[in-house]
Amino acid sequence: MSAVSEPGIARLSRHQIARRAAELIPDGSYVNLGIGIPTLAADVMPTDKEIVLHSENGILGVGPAPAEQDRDRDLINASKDYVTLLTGGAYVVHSDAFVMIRGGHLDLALLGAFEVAANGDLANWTTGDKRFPPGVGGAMDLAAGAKAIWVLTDHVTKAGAPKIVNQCRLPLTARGVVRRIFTDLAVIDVTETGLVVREMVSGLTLEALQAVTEPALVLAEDCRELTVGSG
Amino acid sequence: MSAVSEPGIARLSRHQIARRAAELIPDGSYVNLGIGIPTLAADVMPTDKEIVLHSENGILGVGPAPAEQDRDRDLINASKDYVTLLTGGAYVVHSDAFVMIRGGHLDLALLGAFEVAANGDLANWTTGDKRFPPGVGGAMDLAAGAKAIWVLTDHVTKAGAPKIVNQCRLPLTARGVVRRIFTDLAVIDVTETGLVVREMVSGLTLEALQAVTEPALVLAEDCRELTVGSG
Amino acid sequence: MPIDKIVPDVASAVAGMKDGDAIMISGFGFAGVPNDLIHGILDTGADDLTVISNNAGTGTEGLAALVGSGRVRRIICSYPRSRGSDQFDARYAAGEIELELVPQGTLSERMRAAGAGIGAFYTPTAVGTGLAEGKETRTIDGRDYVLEYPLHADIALVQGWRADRWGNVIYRKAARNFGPVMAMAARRTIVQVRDIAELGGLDPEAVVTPGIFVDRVVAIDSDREWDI
Amino acid sequence: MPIDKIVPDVASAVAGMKDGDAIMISGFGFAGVPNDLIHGILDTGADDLTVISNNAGTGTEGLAALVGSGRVRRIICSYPRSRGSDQFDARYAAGEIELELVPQGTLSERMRAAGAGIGAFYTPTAVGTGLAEGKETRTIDGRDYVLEYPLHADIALVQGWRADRWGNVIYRKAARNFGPVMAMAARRTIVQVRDIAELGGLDPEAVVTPGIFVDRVVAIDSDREWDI
Repeated sequence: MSAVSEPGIARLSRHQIARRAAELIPDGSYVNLGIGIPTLAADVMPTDKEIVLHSENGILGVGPAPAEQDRDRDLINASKDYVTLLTGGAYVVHSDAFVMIRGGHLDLALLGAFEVAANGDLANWTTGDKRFPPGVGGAMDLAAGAKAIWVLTDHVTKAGAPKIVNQCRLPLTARGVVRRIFTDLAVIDVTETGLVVREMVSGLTLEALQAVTEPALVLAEDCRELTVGSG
Repeated sequence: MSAVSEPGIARLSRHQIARRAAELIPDGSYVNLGIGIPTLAADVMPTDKEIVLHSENGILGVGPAPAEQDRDRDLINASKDYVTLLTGGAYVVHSDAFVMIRGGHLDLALLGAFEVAANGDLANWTTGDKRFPPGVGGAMDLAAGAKAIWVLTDHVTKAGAPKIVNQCRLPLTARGVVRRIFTDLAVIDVTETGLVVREMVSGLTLEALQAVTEPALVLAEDCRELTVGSG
Repeated sequence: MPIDKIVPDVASAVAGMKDGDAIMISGFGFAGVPNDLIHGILDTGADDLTVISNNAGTGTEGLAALVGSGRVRRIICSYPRSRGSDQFDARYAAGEIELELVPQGTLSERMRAAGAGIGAFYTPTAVGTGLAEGKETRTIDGRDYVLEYPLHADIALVQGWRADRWGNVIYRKAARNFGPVMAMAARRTIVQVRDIAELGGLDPEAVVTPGIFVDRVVAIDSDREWDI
Repeated sequence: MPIDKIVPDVASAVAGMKDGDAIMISGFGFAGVPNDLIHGILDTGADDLTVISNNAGTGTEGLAALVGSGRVRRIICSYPRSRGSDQFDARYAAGEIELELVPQGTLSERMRAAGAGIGAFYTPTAVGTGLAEGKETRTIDGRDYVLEYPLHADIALVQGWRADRWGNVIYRKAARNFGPVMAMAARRTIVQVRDIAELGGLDPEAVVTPGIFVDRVVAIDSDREWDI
């Protein structure tokens, strides 16, 4: 059992990772939620903010999942989940959804990751396993286009290996784009001088976090406890 | 008095040039009418055909001019004349109006000309007079983009000089694009083997026409009289 | 003669298909897929096809049936593998289908370029990744870009919602997705809609695909849920 | 906090203008010109401006007044000279204003490229003409193209018809023209509309400019016919 799964450490669930990220999205932002943990953020958006969610297939103003009887086969998001449209939302053609992405109109994209490097490189589109067909979807467009990229991911792989690495081994999605990483253990900023830990879960030490993170971590002066619902 | 303005020669008016061209537009075509004589064609479209007129400012399905009391300042064509919208027409953003043009979706553009060369070169955007600011509008896009270009023009300049020339002296709008020329004297096809006269007004000889045309003309085997209202 | 792009049935809509055609197929996941037209293509027996679509089909019908028929030589898409993409996965594993993987925004932008007469364009997407390998790059104002070329097709199969005899089309919700840009890109665009509007029945301010981009329209008045 | 892009008046709408700004101004001829916003710009006293618009103004008000003020250093347009473009003509003749003449379709495509994050594109328009002189050309699939770059702006002034507090905009008839593509291209987009719709009051299928492209909206409820 690795140090970070000891009983005293208040690891976040996938939903809690999504919720913490959602809490930190600036009010009024235009945001895309990628496949994986980010998608979970859609249903836990803070109710005191107005945040406009974008979906690559052509929706601006994505609302929460509908009740089962209200599902509409013409209204799904890019993860192919049933969604709704917020009042004030609009439908656009696919190429215009990517004008928004590529043109730098999205304030933020929350993406999943296989690996994130200390310099902000992101690998999240293929494991390179030749047995399976690769799929890229909108990952490269989002990574290259949004004004800021936040990654939401488990801190380590199922096998316990670090996902925050010195250099990505897997094929890249984009170079140097990640600004912040939300994991089950910490919130880490990617800065020019290195990785800065802004929040850590209760019971965790920097040494324990460093043990499951390849690049050197620096503790922010105002590092606080990572909890959900703390605004 | 030059040979082509003799009393026996049935020269067409500008309206008649426009009307003859309109008569020959294939049924169901998508057509742009440029500034000058082409604009006059809008009000003389054959009623037995359905032809969809395009305007660069963002109208597909331009209708005839409205009565004065029905003028709408939000509904003008690219020549800034008041127009109407046909039933079935649509408004589009400017860049999409040029997707239609540049993407080769227009069957035909009818354009004015300062000069047309034997190889189909077109000069219709500037006289090169440095005293006046040049204006190009959509002329170069239309000339490069429409599937076919027909030129509608007086056969000679006000000074009597040929406008159909061996080589354009004025700055070009596009190279090798003109397919057919409608003038007050003749309808001439631009072919790989040269200019072929398809129609001539009554009273005109090939020799007289040649005298006001720089490149060599060939009479089509089935050359007919150029009249308006002859289908 | 009145312009009338409405054809009576699917067979008329897809008439003229040839072996070797490149076909764009609208849809994203299960939304906006022209399933009736796809089965119409299958019924023509056309072979050696290139399919251009965001996904590669799931379940047993629609795009998955076309891919599973063995008549698709090559597929150009952004995200072939999904829950239920067994038909594609099997053909791919067996080396029976070529895959050109294109980032999703580059996919629709290449379609738009084809429709708009743009010869090529520089995009920041995929710079420095495996999907830009072998492609020309260029630094413009300090940023790196990859050169991408237009994506044309012989035919686009598009699902709309309502259309008129001039071929003006409106869509429904997120089923709009690739339809309008495929309609621009293909040499022949065939649209299936739920019902036909009278000419003038669509708001000229709200037409999404103007008729100039559409060649044939067929109405399919069905609530059938396909296995896709 | 609710998103609210609606500002109370023209002065608030144009607040933040700086000397040297590049300003896109919607309109084609006299349709779709945001005259109130233009006069708002004049009132700020901002100088050394670049104006990007299809035309260069006619009459004595609106764009012509801005050009006539002497505060426009440079204009980028497709068709400056028209009946009544005396203000521009005089400045041009006196060598007091720079003109960059751009083919009309290239003008809006360069705006779209700016809005869409495209680094540059190849267009067939203007090949072999004086307007392509000095520009890079390239032969692609046997056809010649000219390389064109994106056209950005600090501010876009756009005339819409109705908008909501999220900045969703619809337009009226041919007054739509350059508005939507300028809204994409500029760093700050300011829209004047005839009236404000409740959020949800615009059909989500018919929104032409989604709010993401809009920063400020001001309602001008006036039938005034400008001398333009």
